[in-house]
Amino acid sequence: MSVTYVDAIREAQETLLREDPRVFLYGQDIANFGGAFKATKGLAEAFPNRVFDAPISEDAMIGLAVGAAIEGMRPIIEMQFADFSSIAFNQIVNQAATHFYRTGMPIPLTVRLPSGGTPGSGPFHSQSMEGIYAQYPGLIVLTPATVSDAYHMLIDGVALDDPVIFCEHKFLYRWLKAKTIHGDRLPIGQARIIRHGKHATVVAYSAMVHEAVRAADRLVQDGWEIEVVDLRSVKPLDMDTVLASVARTGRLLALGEAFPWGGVTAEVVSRVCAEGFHLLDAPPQRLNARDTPVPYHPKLWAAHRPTPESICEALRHLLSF
Amino acid sequence: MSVTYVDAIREAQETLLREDPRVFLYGQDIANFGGAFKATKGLAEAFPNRVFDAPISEDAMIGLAVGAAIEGMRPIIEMQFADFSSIAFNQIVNQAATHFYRTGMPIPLTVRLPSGGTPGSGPFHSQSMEGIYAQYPGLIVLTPATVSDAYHMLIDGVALDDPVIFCEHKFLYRWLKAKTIHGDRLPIGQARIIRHGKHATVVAYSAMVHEAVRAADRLVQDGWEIEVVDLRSVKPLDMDTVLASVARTGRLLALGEAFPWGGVTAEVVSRVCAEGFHLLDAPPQRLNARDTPVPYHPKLWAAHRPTPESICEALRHLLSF
Amino acid sequence: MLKSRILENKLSSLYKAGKIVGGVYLGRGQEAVSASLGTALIQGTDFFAPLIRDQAGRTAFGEPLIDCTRTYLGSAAGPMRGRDGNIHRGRPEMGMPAMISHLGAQVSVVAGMLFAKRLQGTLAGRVGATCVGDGATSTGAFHEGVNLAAIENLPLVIVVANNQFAYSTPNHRQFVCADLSERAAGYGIQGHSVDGTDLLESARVIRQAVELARSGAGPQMVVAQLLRLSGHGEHDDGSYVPLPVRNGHYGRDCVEVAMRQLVDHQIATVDEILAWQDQYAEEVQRAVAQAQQEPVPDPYREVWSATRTQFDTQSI
Amino acid sequence: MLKSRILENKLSSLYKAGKIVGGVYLGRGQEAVSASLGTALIQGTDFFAPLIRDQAGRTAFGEPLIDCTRTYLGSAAGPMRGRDGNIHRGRPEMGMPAMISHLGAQVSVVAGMLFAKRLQGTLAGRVGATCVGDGATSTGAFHEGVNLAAIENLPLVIVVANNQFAYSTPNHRQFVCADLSERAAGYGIQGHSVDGTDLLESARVIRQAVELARSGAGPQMVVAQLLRLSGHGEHDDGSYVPLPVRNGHYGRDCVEVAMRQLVDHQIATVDEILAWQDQYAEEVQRAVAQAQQEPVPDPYREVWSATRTQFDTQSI
Ligand SMILES: Cc1ncc(C[n+]2csc(CCOP(=O)(O)OP(=O)(O)O)c2C)c(N)n1
Ligand SMILES: Cc1ncc(C[n+]2csc(CCOP(=O)(O)OP(=O)(O)O)c2C)c(N)n1
Ligand SMILES: [Mg+2]
Ligand SMILES: [Mg+2]
Repeated sequence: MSVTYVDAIREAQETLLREDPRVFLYGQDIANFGGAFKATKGLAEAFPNRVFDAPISEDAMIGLAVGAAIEGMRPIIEMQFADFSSIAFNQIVNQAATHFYRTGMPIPLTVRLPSGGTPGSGPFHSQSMEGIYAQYPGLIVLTPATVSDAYHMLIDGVALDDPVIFCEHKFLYRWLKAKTIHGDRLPIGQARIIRHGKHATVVAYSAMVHEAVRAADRLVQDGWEIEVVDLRSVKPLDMDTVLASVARTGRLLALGEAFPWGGVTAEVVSRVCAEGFHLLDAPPQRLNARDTPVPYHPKLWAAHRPTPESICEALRHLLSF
Repeated sequence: MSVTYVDAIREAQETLLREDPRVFLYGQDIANFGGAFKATKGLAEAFPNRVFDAPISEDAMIGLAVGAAIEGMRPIIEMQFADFSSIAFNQIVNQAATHFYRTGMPIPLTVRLPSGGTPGSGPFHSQSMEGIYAQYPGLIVLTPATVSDAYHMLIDGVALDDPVIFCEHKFLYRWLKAKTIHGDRLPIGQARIIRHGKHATVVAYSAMVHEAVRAADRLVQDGWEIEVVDLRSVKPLDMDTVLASVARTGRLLALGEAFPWGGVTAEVVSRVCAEGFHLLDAPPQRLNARDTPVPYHPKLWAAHRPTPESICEALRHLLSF
Repeated sequence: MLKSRILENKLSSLYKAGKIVGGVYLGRGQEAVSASLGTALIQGTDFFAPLIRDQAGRTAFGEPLIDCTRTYLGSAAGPMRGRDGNIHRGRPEMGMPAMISHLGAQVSVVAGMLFAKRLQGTLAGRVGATCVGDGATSTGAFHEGVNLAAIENLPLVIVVANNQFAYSTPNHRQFVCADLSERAAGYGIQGHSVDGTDLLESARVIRQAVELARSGAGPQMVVAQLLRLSGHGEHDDGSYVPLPVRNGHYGRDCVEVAMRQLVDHQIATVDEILAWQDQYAEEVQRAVAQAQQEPVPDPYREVWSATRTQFDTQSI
Repeated sequence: MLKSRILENKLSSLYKAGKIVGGVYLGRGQEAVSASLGTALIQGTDFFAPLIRDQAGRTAFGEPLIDCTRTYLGSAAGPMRGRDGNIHRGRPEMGMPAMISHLGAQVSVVAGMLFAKRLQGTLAGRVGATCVGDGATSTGAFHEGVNLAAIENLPLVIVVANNQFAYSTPNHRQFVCADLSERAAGYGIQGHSVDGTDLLESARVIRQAVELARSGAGPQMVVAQLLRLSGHGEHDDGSYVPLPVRNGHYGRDCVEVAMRQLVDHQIATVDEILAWQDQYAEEVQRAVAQAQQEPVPDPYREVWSATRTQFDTQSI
């Protein structure tokens, strides 16, 4: 028996509904239908009046969640795709994110964003928005890469008093399997060394962790031992773990699937440079998607995002200094 | 006689309306009232049926502009405050920004964003969103810091075939004056050395250019000669000018008024590190606003954004390596 | 509403004297509607999300004067502690959320507060109310919020104060239906229309709407016709309001109308009203004086954190 | 509409055979409404922003079959060149904008196209039309767009295909008015309601709305009642649609109804219809075959730029 990444998300929500009466789910097609990705399958039946189909009103969905959080609830909002959170943008970044600083009352809501590219999904069903939301004060941005993290980080995220942007990767939903969801549990805010090495560090998160590991595996035959750090959360960023790894390897590649301007990789590189410049033996590198919308055709899509090939290439370049 | 920064923006729009029949203006209170900041004063009378009051519908305002651009017009949309563009976010980043890549037809619209903090404006009338928009492929993001740039870059921006996010700083509106709007004209995409120096480079844009110059002036008494680069546009980023400056000084402080996670300063630092690592004699530093909403009270506000004092402090730290 | 008028007159003078932190947006001409709503609500039970012209409603709902003067005068002891300003102030823990500037955004928030109470089994007998202007009805947020409240059949009262202008923009650039209350049918909710310059009528219609919501009849939309009797903010002279409009029926001062109504209906005597006036002026003066003596926020003692959670590893 | 049905049946089989790139969203059951709109519009003059279930409208408006098959089959020669997919395809230079996924967002875009024509002095005699589903009416973008079109008095026809579900979500979780056409009054525009399974009625009502808009009567909202006769997409079996609904009046197949109407009204004979069927099947087959032979996009020759402008200094 194995569980998938999306199973873990479903399980986490089941656990939360069972154990915390403050939790409810609100999102399009999540009740009887169980959600576009089946992440809430069966939950409406198991928990009557706790799981609701939303109208196609992303702005109001988040507004409702903020109001409910003010009154003591812990709403989990499913966006059908991360890309549609652009409609709820104002309520997320201006209403939810500012509330604690302005009033002293935190807003414990969780927005689930099915994120990232899959073949044939195109410009509006593929976006990675973690680097957008992380720019706003007041939000916590989680990006689980493993089945166990998908489970535990959703549970732990909902327990936080602050608004959580939970970026779950659609490509991992069914592709990523594990024996159990109860793998290694780390607190939110701590990164994980997912693969040890000594010649270079790849800092990645979400689906790119797996591409990084693939690339690292390939480079073994050339004698390179690549360390892979899974950030797990992009806000907060666990610089201790990142800097410790760079201290060991002297070389940094920051890897992400989002658009190339700014974002997580820029934040990682510039913090490593500010805080650990002396640790670096080579110019730190970044690898992101290309600076166009995510293309629809699988052939274009595969060349738009980083792949094991392009990661190997970036690492070879990094190792050449 | 002197002209202010906001005069220059008004003049540019007058010139554009006069010289290009494709240009029209659409925005809240911009017709007879002349706009919340008077940036369109008198234009409705001078150009009947070219300047329109919009309903409070930011999403539809940008949708209208996209449609009009498809049919050959060059709309300029005034957001009353940059912060309200969060309502138009979807139309900007998903409709306007993706159109050229998707269809091959560019969308020459300009969104004017009155940006940045002023005392007493608070969390929702003070934001600097350039680092948000620059993350999206397909947008050009301009951040003029001088009266003459406010004029020429608006003219040149409207001439571009692509969607332009024009971030004009509200603090500069009336505070910044010049003898003429016809100062030094540089093409869009080129940064400007605004002050020469040899010990460190401050890369800044918009209002922070002036704070950087103030800080640099103060450090003269300690014998430090600080170079200040005005990026002028944050997307594209003129890395040639930035790298040439860092090559001369060996030290980099990236300075911005936006929130500290990601954004322009992270992009600048990480590109300098990737492309000019060997030029750096010290860890590159960043200075941004604090990671909270922009506070309302002037005393808090002044401590939230970088000031000449905090810039001097960051520079002294940079120079201490 | 009288207290609020006196308070706002004071704020206006303080603004002109340069004593206010930030802008001043007044509710002059809208007091009858706002106070009617505040009065119909029960503090401690109901929710009230005021907008920028709801000083009268806030006071009637029970907000202490000192919350107001502290915010305007920059005291660190105010409900927003200098972090957010004046008309944004709120006390969400007391059923009065703190608005954000983005118009229309509070509708769904109040809906969510009511939704929570339903889930908690304590909705019965409770209502939530929010005010918006004519301009705010053009926002997508307003539409989504009202429609969602209708779907969830929540006891939400939406009061639209149609003061005929949104900043400088007249109604005909904001909507083209005859009366905004016609929108109600499209949401499947009840609509009400009222002359917002008439206190007794406003009080009657708004109370009726609140009680309908309270009794389970679902969302109610009340559209009040009136005129803003000052500029958009105190920085604005409102000279774009055409003279015929200013001199028209809705240009009459609802406070004066109300005073006359009170006397005519023998609800109060002229002497009583004059006594109130003195008493309120005194109260306002005290609240101003107190706030002015209090310390302003101190950036060195400010806790610069936007989240309650603090992470070990956090450097931002 | 017949051609579109045959085409979509083919797309469905190709999907099941794994030959399609991306998802397949069909207009089965909505052809009468969509084709009525496409037929009432004049290509080259009018604007048409189709939505995901408008294959029939596209074909009627004049979109060549090959544009469709190229997109679905991943040919690099399609209008979107592999950059965007299937139902998003458009030819903005020919008056047919390319939709984004975000529902409701096209309403204001078509309004803007018409607004441009007014500024250019060439609006007379022109209309713009767009389709949305029942679900899309809950979006803020829909509200803002319709209201803006009303304020600007633009010749915009909004066709709401109320197929009773948005994906799996039934009408009662989307709105609670009796009929969405009641929204029209709130925008100050004309509303029309029609049985969308009845071709002749749909054609009449939609043509009337289009001609009203064309003659200067301002925006028109047509609400058509019907039922989606397939799943939301071909990956979905639509089993959440209750049997009584499926077997109810709107569950009847508008294509069959239309065929009968054509014969009954002696507009066409059965033999003619059969001949059309053969001819269309042949055309579809040819368009599929051609697209299948064409090269797919080549990432090495792709121009990876999201802006037309190229800057010297640009490294992103
Ligand atoms: C979404 C949004 N856009 C623009 C503004 C700027 N703004 C503040 S008040 C105002 C006018 C509001 O008009 P109305 O809703 O009629 O309320 P009134 O001021 O007349 O009471 C505008 C445009 C805003 N606050 N929110
Ligand atoms: C703003 C937004 N939210 C969510 C979605 C995801 N989505 C795609 S189609 C759909 C259902 C649309 O329903 P309706 O408007 O009734 O059209 P129908 O599919 O029934 O023709 C949803 C929720 C979207 N495209 N846009
Ligand atoms: Mg108003
Ligand atoms: Mg539908």
